[in-house]
Parts: sequence; C-alpha cells; structure tokens
Amino acid sequence: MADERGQTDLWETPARADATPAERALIVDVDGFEGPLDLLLALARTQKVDLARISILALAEQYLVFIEELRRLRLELAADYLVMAAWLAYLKSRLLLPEPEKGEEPSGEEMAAALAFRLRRLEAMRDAAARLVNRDRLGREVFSRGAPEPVELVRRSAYAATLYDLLTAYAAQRQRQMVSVVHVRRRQVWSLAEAREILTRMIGRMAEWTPMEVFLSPYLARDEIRTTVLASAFSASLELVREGKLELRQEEAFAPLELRDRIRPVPAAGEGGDG
Amino acid sequence: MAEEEDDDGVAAPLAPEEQGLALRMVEAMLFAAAEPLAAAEIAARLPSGADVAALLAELRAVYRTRGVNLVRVAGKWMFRTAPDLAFLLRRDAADQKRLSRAALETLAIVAYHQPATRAEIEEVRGVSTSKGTLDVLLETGWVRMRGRRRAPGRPVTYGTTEAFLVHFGLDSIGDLPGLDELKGAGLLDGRIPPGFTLPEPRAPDQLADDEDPLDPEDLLAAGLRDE
Amino acid sequence: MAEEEDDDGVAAPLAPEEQGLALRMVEAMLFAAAEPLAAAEIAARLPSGADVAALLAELRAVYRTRGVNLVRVAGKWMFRTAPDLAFLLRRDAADQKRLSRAALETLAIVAYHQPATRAEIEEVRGVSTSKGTLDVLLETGWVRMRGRRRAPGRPVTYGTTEAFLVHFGLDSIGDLPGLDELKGAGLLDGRIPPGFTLPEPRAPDQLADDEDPLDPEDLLAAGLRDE
Repeated sequence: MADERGQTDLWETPARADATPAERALIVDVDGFEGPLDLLLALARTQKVDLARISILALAEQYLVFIEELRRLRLELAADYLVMAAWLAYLKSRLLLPEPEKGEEPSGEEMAAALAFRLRRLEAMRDAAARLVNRDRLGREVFSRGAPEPVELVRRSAYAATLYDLLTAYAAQRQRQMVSVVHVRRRQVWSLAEAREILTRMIGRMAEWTPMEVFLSPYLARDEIRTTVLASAFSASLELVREGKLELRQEEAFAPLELRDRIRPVPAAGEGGDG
Repeated sequence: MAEEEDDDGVAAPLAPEEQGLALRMVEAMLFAAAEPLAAAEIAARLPSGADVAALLAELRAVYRTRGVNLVRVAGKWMFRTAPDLAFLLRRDAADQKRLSRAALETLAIVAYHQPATRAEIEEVRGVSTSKGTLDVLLETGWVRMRGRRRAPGRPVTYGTTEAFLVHFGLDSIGDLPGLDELKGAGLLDGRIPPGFTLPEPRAPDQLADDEDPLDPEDLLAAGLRDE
Repeated sequence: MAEEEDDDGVAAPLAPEEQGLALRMVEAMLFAAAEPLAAAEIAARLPSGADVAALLAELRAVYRTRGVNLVRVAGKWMFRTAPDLAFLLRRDAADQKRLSRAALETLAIVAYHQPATRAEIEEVRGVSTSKGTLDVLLETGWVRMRGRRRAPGRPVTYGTTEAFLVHFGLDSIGDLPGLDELKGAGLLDGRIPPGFTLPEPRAPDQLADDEDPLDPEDLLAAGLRDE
C-alpha cells in the first residue's frame, strides 16, 4: 500500500498534467517540471494527439504564451526555460516565413521534426521506466528464498612441493651440516703450557731415570693427540732442563726419552745441606 | 543434448534413479542459494552425464503452477515466489528506498541506451543530471560505470548490472520491455536528425569558461518580441 | 482437524480451487520467510476457512521425497535441504600454498630419518624447529605422528604417510635416493667427508622396538579425532 502510494508519487507530475489539461493549470509555476523539454512534453499532451502528429508550431506557441504569462506574473525562471523560449521563437519564425534558398541551415521543418523526435524519445523513456518499475520486482512483488542455506566453504590448503624440492632441501642442509662437522673436529693440540704443567708436577718424584712415556701414558692412550702430547712434552722438558730442574737423556736415536730430577733429594738427615 | 553427450562418449546418461537424484540435487541447490545460479555452476556439482538443461526444464515445469516458480534471470536460474501472490508477501517495510522520477528515468535511459554517458542521458532528458541521481543509481547496484567513451574528454559510460536484471526479472538486456519497438522507431539510435541544434541541457551554475550568465530580460525580450 | 473446524461452523471450508490457491500461498510464505513460521502466523494470512494443519500436512507430503523438505522445528515450519543432500551445501576451496624452506627441510629429514623425534630433527638441521613447521607438515597430510619414543620425556616420533608417497610419486620410502644418487644428481657436491652417511629411509608401519603407541590425547591434540 505504501508502495502504491510511492508509485503515484513517482508519477505524479505527468498524471497531474493529464488530469488537468487546461493550460491555465500549468501556469502556476514550473516547479513541477524537469526542464523545458519536460514542460514541452506536458504541453504537448494537452494537444491530445499522438506525439508523431503533433503540431510543433502550436506547441511553440503554447510554450511562448506560457512563458509570457510567467513573465507577466514576475516569476523567476531558470535560464534553460528562457533559452528554449528564444529558440522556439526562432523556430516559429522559421516555420511561418517562407523557406529561404537551400542553405547550410536546417529548414524549419527539419528543426520541428527534430524537436518532435526528442519529445517522442523522452516520452518513450518515461514509458519504459514505467514499464520497468511495474514489472514483478524481486523483493517487492516476488521474493527469493527468505532463509537461504549458505554453502559452507571448507577451506583446505593444498600444498605444492616436488620431489626435486624435497631432495634439494635435504641435500642442501646435509651439505651445510658437513661443513659444521669439520669445524667441530678441529685438530686438538696439547699446548706447551699444558705439557709443562704436567711435567712440573713430576719434579721431585723422579730420583731415577724414568721414560717420559710412563707418566704421559694417560694422555698417550688417545691416538689423535699422541703426537702433540709427545712433541709438547719434549719441548717442555727441554725448557725445564735449561732451567736446571730436570735431566734428560736418550740412549740412542728413537729410544725412549728418560727424565730424572736434577736436584736429587738429599737423605732426610742431610736436609738443607745445599741450601 | 543427453544423446549428443552419449554419442560423444563423454558420459553415459543417468539411470532413472540417478536421474531422480540429480533432479533433487538441482532443486536443493536452487532452493538453498541466495543468488541465481548459472547452469554451469549447477552442472559442476552434478554427477557426470546429467543433462542440466533437461533437469532445469523439468523442474521449471514442475513448479510452473506452484506458489514458487523457477525462473531464468540474467542468464541464471532461481526460485522465487509466484507473481500473483505478491499481495500476500508485499512488504510494508520501507526498507526499499523509493527512486525519484528523475532517477527512474535515468535508469531507463541507461538500460535502453547503454553504454550511455552522462551527456547522452542529459540529452535525452533535456535537463542536466544532478550528481546525486547517478550516485543513487550506482548505490542501488543496478547501474555501474562501464568505461570511458573514446571521445573528447573521455567521458565515463554507464550500463546496468546483473543485479538490475535479477531485480527486474529479466533474462538479458535484450528482454527489456518494448526494446524492439523502440529500436524499430529509431528512438534508441542516439542520433538526432543531422543539423539539429536544440539548446543542450546545462547545469545552471555551471557555465563554460567563455560564457557569461544570461540576462533573463534580454532573453525574454529577444525571444518574445519576434512575435 | 478439518472436520472439527467444519463442525464448529467457524468458516465454510474452501472450494477446491480456493484450496489450491491456499496451498500455493502457504508454499510461498514458507519459501519467502526468513524465519520458521508458526501455523498460526500462516493461518493469519490465509483466507478464512482454510485448514492450515491440513495444508501443511499436504505440503509436507508433497515435499517429502524432494530435494527440499518441509520440516517442523521448535513447533514452527520451514523448508530445509533434504538431509541426504547436505553435502551440496559444502564446498571445498583449495588454496595452493608452497612449503617454506624450513618445512621442506623438516619434511625431508622426517622422510630420511623416520621415525624421528623433534629433537632428532633439530639435531640434523642444526637449528630448532618451530612448532608451526611441524603443524604445517601434519596439515599437509604427508607427515604423521607415529608414536612415542621409549626414552626420557617420551618424545613423539614422526614419520611419513601414504599420501606422502603418492604426492611425491614414490613407490616406497626406500625409493628415496641415497648418497651416491644425490651426488650423481649434483645435489650434493663432491667434498663429502669420510664417515658422512645418509640413513637408509624406511617406514615400517609397525612401531619400532623403542616406540610406544601414541597416547589418546595426542590424537585429540592433533585434531585427528573428533571429540
């Protein structure tokens, strides 16, 4: 019901024009019109003939009278209406006066035909709009399912990877890992300081010649450090010999190195004899 | 169509009980959907070998006399209530914004003349189009900006949307009421007879750079003194 | 019930053609309703004399075998997709995703070293593995939790699935290339230190000697079992 009222509202203006064909009714003002073409169409309808057979001359006359009336009433008019009035006055003169020689200008008849075309086209569009809105429109006359059952979208991730990707990734990381293994296995070195510390601990306990390997034995057991232990211990022993703390001998080439205290402990009775 | 598929060996036609299931599936899909469904969308969910066109035709026939009808809009399919039951369902709620006469006219011009530029719309209506009118139409979702006319100024062109077809129950733009007669009468050519110079509509406050506002008295005098 | 109303003389029963219209009205109302409708609500919009209960019963019977059924929920009426067609209301959407490098590496380690615990994976990779990485792999369906290592902390062991073999086109996990093949393919360069080995991949379905079956909670946590 509200809709029906709305419908009339929308089409009120032409309805009013039709319902009150008297030109006088139109003369109130132009507020109800959407521009001069709309006004012309409303005036044309008062001629009560098919737009195709309308008298453009009579229509121009009507329009000019209408505008004159408004002017007399000192009503303000939009420029569009005045431009149209000027043009129609010109058209009227062209239609009334004998046609000049064929020139560049369109003839009065052609101008009138063009105006008639535009009026017909505007009216056709109005009719089309009316037919459109009077269709069974979704949500007004016809309805879709009120409670549609939504389709649940089950999002699933599909992962893409090829065997090549997989193998490349595996090989690459194992390769990286090899590099780190080498770092961990850096060669172990027994420093001179370490060797000297061990030997120094022995000083005072080696009254007799003792093969160096005997007291290094706990360290020599590990193959990977055997060489470095021997080398460092030999160097350290030379140092200690130079410092006068040890004596060092070797019976022949590659024979075991033997160590003994340089300062031999005197018997307990002779303690402090050397000072 | 089913036979054609058969011959192609694409898929064997459905057995009768499968046929029944397929019909129920189409029915359920269309009933559940909030939007019209394309035949292809429906077909995608049917067992292979199902003849969607035939199923849709059968369903349409089944529902033709019912309170709910199967209709084709915008090239797609949807169930909607039968038009003669509008009295029963018409919603009083003012949730549907009413379009002004100007907006409706503009909508019709866009629909019948598309693609149409604003200048072309104004030419038909003989009046300048307020910014709001096109905005309202764009907001309804029935009109969209289509592109730009390859012409000086590259004006935007407007056309209608799928929502327009669905709302007005049209299968395609070609089904616009009276389209053929309008075409036949040459009213959609957009071509005014050559040499025609009717004053163009122009927004009152918008004058070109080389224009001054008209003096109403001048015009009146000039226009009416000829008489 | 219809008779009852008859006897009461509340309203004359509907003529047959009115009956048909009333049925269509009920159908349209239920179709267009956003909420289930009570019989009373429907009756209020029907011509007087209509037997709503009978109409609803008839409509229910009409739709009983269709793709859409008329059902009664909480004392009200609504159309609903037939239960056996509920699958039509689910649609799978697959997002194509690429595995991150971390995920690929982890996957490769699981494949070669399975059954592998997270700590073992980290030992091989030399970096810690985020929880997310293993979750992604479980989501791919290529990696599964196999059991728990019989060791302090009872860590979960991971292994590959049949889907893994299918996806990567492997007949068995033993088909994964070994050291020489990787070298031959140029994936490992020549500077391989002595003592470097690749495990021989194998994925026995049975648990290894040092593996226990998973605890029930493990399955729940991984979403592998419905509550």
